[in-house]
Amino acid sequence: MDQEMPLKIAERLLQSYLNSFTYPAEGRLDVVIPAEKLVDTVARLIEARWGYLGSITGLDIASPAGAEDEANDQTAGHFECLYIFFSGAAVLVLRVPLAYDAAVVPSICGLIPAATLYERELMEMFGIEVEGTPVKDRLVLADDWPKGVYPLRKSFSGIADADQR
Amino acid sequence: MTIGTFFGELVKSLFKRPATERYPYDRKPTPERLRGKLHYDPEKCSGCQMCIRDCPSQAIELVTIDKENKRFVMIYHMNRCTFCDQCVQSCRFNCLDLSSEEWELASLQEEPLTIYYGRDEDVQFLLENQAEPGTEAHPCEE
Amino acid sequence: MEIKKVDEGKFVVPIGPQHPALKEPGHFEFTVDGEIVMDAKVRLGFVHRGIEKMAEQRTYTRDLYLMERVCGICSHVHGTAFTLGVEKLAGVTAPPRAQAIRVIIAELERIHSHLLWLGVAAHEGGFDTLFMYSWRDRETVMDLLELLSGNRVHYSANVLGGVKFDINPVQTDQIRRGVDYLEERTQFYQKVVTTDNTFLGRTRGVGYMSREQAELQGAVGPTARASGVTRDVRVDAPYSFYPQTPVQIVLDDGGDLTARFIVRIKELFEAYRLVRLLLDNLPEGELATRMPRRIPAGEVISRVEAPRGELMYFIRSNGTDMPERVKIRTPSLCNWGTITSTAVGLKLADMPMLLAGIDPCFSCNDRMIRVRRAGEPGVMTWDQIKAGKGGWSV
Amino acid sequence: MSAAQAWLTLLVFPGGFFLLATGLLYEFIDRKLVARYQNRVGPRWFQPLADVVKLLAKEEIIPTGVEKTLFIGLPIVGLAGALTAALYVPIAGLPPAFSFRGDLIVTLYLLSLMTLCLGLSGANTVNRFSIIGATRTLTQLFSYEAPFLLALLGPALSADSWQIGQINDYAINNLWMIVTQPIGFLVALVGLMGKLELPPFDAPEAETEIVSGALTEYSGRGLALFRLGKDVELVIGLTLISALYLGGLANPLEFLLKTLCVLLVMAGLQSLFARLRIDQTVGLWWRIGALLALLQLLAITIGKVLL
Repeated sequence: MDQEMPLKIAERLLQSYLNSFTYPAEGRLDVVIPAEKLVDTVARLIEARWGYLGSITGLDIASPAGAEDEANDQTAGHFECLYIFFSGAAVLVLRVPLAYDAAVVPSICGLIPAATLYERELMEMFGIEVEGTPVKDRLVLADDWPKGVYPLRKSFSGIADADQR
Repeated sequence: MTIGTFFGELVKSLFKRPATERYPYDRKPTPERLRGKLHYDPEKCSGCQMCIRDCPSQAIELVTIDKENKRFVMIYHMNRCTFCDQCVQSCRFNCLDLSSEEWELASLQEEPLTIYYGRDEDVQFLLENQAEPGTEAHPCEE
Repeated sequence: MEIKKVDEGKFVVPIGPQHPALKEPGHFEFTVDGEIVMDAKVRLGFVHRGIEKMAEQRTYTRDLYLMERVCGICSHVHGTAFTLGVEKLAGVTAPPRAQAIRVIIAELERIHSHLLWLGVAAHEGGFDTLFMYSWRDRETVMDLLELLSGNRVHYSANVLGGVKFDINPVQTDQIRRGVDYLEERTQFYQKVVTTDNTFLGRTRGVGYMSREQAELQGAVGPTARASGVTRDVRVDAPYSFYPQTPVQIVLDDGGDLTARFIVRIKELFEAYRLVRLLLDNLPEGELATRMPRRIPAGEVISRVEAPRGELMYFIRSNGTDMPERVKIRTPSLCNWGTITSTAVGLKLADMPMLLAGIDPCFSCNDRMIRVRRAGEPGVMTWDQIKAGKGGWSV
Repeated sequence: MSAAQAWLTLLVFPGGFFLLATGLLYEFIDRKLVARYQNRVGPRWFQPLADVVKLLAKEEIIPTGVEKTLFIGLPIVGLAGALTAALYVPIAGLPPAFSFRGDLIVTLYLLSLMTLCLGLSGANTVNRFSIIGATRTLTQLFSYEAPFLLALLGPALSADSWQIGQINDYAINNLWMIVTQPIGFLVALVGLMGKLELPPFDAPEAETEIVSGALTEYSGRGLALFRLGKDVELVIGLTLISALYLGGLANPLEFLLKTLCVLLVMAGLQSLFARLRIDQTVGLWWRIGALLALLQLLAITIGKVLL
């Protein structure tokens, strides 16, 4: 029931080296972190026994039409990996923005073994490379699904993409 | 710690009528709210197309023959319908209704599953127009 | 499936995708030494339907029915999770009567799901009599749901902003009677699963998972609660009408299959209590409020407690009438990991029951892609399927 | 016995057709009873026959990697064994067609032949479900066989004969042996269930684990023959138990009544329990079944010495 306490604790835990905290909704804390700090951050949460991993999901935030310039600002199209943690009613989201051409995140399976299914899904559906994840086999897509076609990307328009390659 | 907890039940069942419904031989009465076949009342329809927009399975089409005189024909593809009741909810003029009586709708052919609702002359008009090739392609044929 | 060669003295027993133990397709490979399982592998995706991608191309109203079809057993919770999320994004709250009806349907669905599970789990253990009886009694709750909604499986009780139907006094009486009968039956089943020696012989100590393991594996729902993990969204983060009708969490420390049976059966009693309580205290009022078609941009995480555990929806809206991204995290996904870790060392005969123990729902898990090539119809014809062009190549 | 009479015995009564028909009838009764115990409707009377006819009409697929002769031959041998056993038991309450000293032992071996064939046919294929099923079938064979044999020895000892006909006569003229040797009856009944792989002893063909056990690769004719063999075994087993323990079989009516009573109890036992794991089955038989049967034998011997 108490949502504020866990979030305050989380904020204190991560405050020492992160600073972009936002509270987008009641009982929810969003933190933007760079990919290289991910493992460290998750390790801190685990150490403090803060909640459990709810889900890992990808987002393909396509750049708005017309804003195709490769400026490195918020409008450029990019991926975001969301690491969603729950502790009671409190929700903590670690947002890892990734550029299209450097879509690599480190695996957190070493800390949370259950993350493997999400990471495999991330690799299959978004083509985000998860470094160091123990199993890289197909999880949900068909065995004859072409390589290099990632259905949940916004640029995905059909399997015809693969045939042309 | 017991063995054979079910003993009493088993003996009872031996003298009880089986719970199985003998379906084609006797039919249980259907509840009032059962969602069966969709019915359409052309008299009330304003042609707003809200039901078409909200239908999750694209099971209904509305052909406007004459908007001024409110002449519409609804083509109902029963084989696609999921009986979710959304069209009935979306309709502000209460011209749609899911029947609780007609629910044995299975068919081996596709034709009986496409139903034309509307005034007789409008349906006639539409069907005659459709008979000409190329007017409307059947969605399941290329 | 091609038959894999027996290599290095390993004997691999494939279970699935088509196997009598599985009511839905999934593939497991158990490496056995005699009857003892040495290793377990899982492969999913056989019923992946691409719902997440499809959702991005439909309006919110149409998505609601798509989400209900993620799972055939717990269709209502999927609808509820999605509806609650979208309502939160739009800043709309459904009227209290609608919320209460949602919870009633959700609890009836839990009853239906748990009874179904009881039957399936008994069948996996070769106890067909229990299977037949529990499914016979499950008809009662199916009939109640049909009475309320008009459908036996996909009740589609929700609309965005409320519910579709009301509960009148006649139906209230019928529900009460049905619940009374079920409670009496459930007491009998509780006796069977806790005292029958042949049945306990198959469940006690099987698939033991300690509290630490359950937490580490991220187990949710009854699977976690059977290991003593206090994790129930209805309690932790009450939604809909649960704040007004607090749920008592059901816990067991056993950690084995017996505990999973006990937890689910006790949850049935809790569900009966809740249904009665809600019927007594049904608030008066409207059934639905108006909902905008365009949902303001934003993100929401919506969590509900499905019969199998915590269900999470992540919805991102971009201000149009279609969502930008919908992520569905089903409870089965969280519980998969527990199978591969607890299977090792058990007997092959325990595998079906162990699988059933987490109440897996494959179609919940697998949500596949339907692919269209530009200019081709999205509907497959029979000839195409017969020609082996089904699925992704169309 | 003339040649015509011998043919009649083998092909019509009690050998061939009669036994097959009774077997199918008893299978139906068994299924119907289990269904009624489970509060279901159950099949209609011709369902087992329809199943067999359908299976006979289907193509028999011989999988790669099997010894063909064995694959085709084993169902025939199994069924033949079961049918032959019928010649030594008082089927339909009539005296056995053939009889000699020690035919009880021969009958028991003929009945085991069927299980052996089942196990071999499973081991013959490369299918891993079959192989596991075969292992389990044979494991189960070794566990129930000894107690079952011991349980049937009790009446034989009491009657001072190894001839089924004579034991039957003894049973008719004396107190029912279910009263004097209740443990033996129970062990024999449960032993028969183990032999027929009925629940809860159906681990060898547990469908939720190993599909159909040893018979997974069988289809068409072979499967039909195995099923018929089991039906025949069911009838013979019921006859044996009724003759030995339920006061003998003097006429057809008695046969019908007594076997059906045993079947009623057996169907009840089938629906009462969850399936035992194979290790539990073995443990049950050797730790409890065999011990009880031995105690029974000991009691009979002591009783005989004292009286």
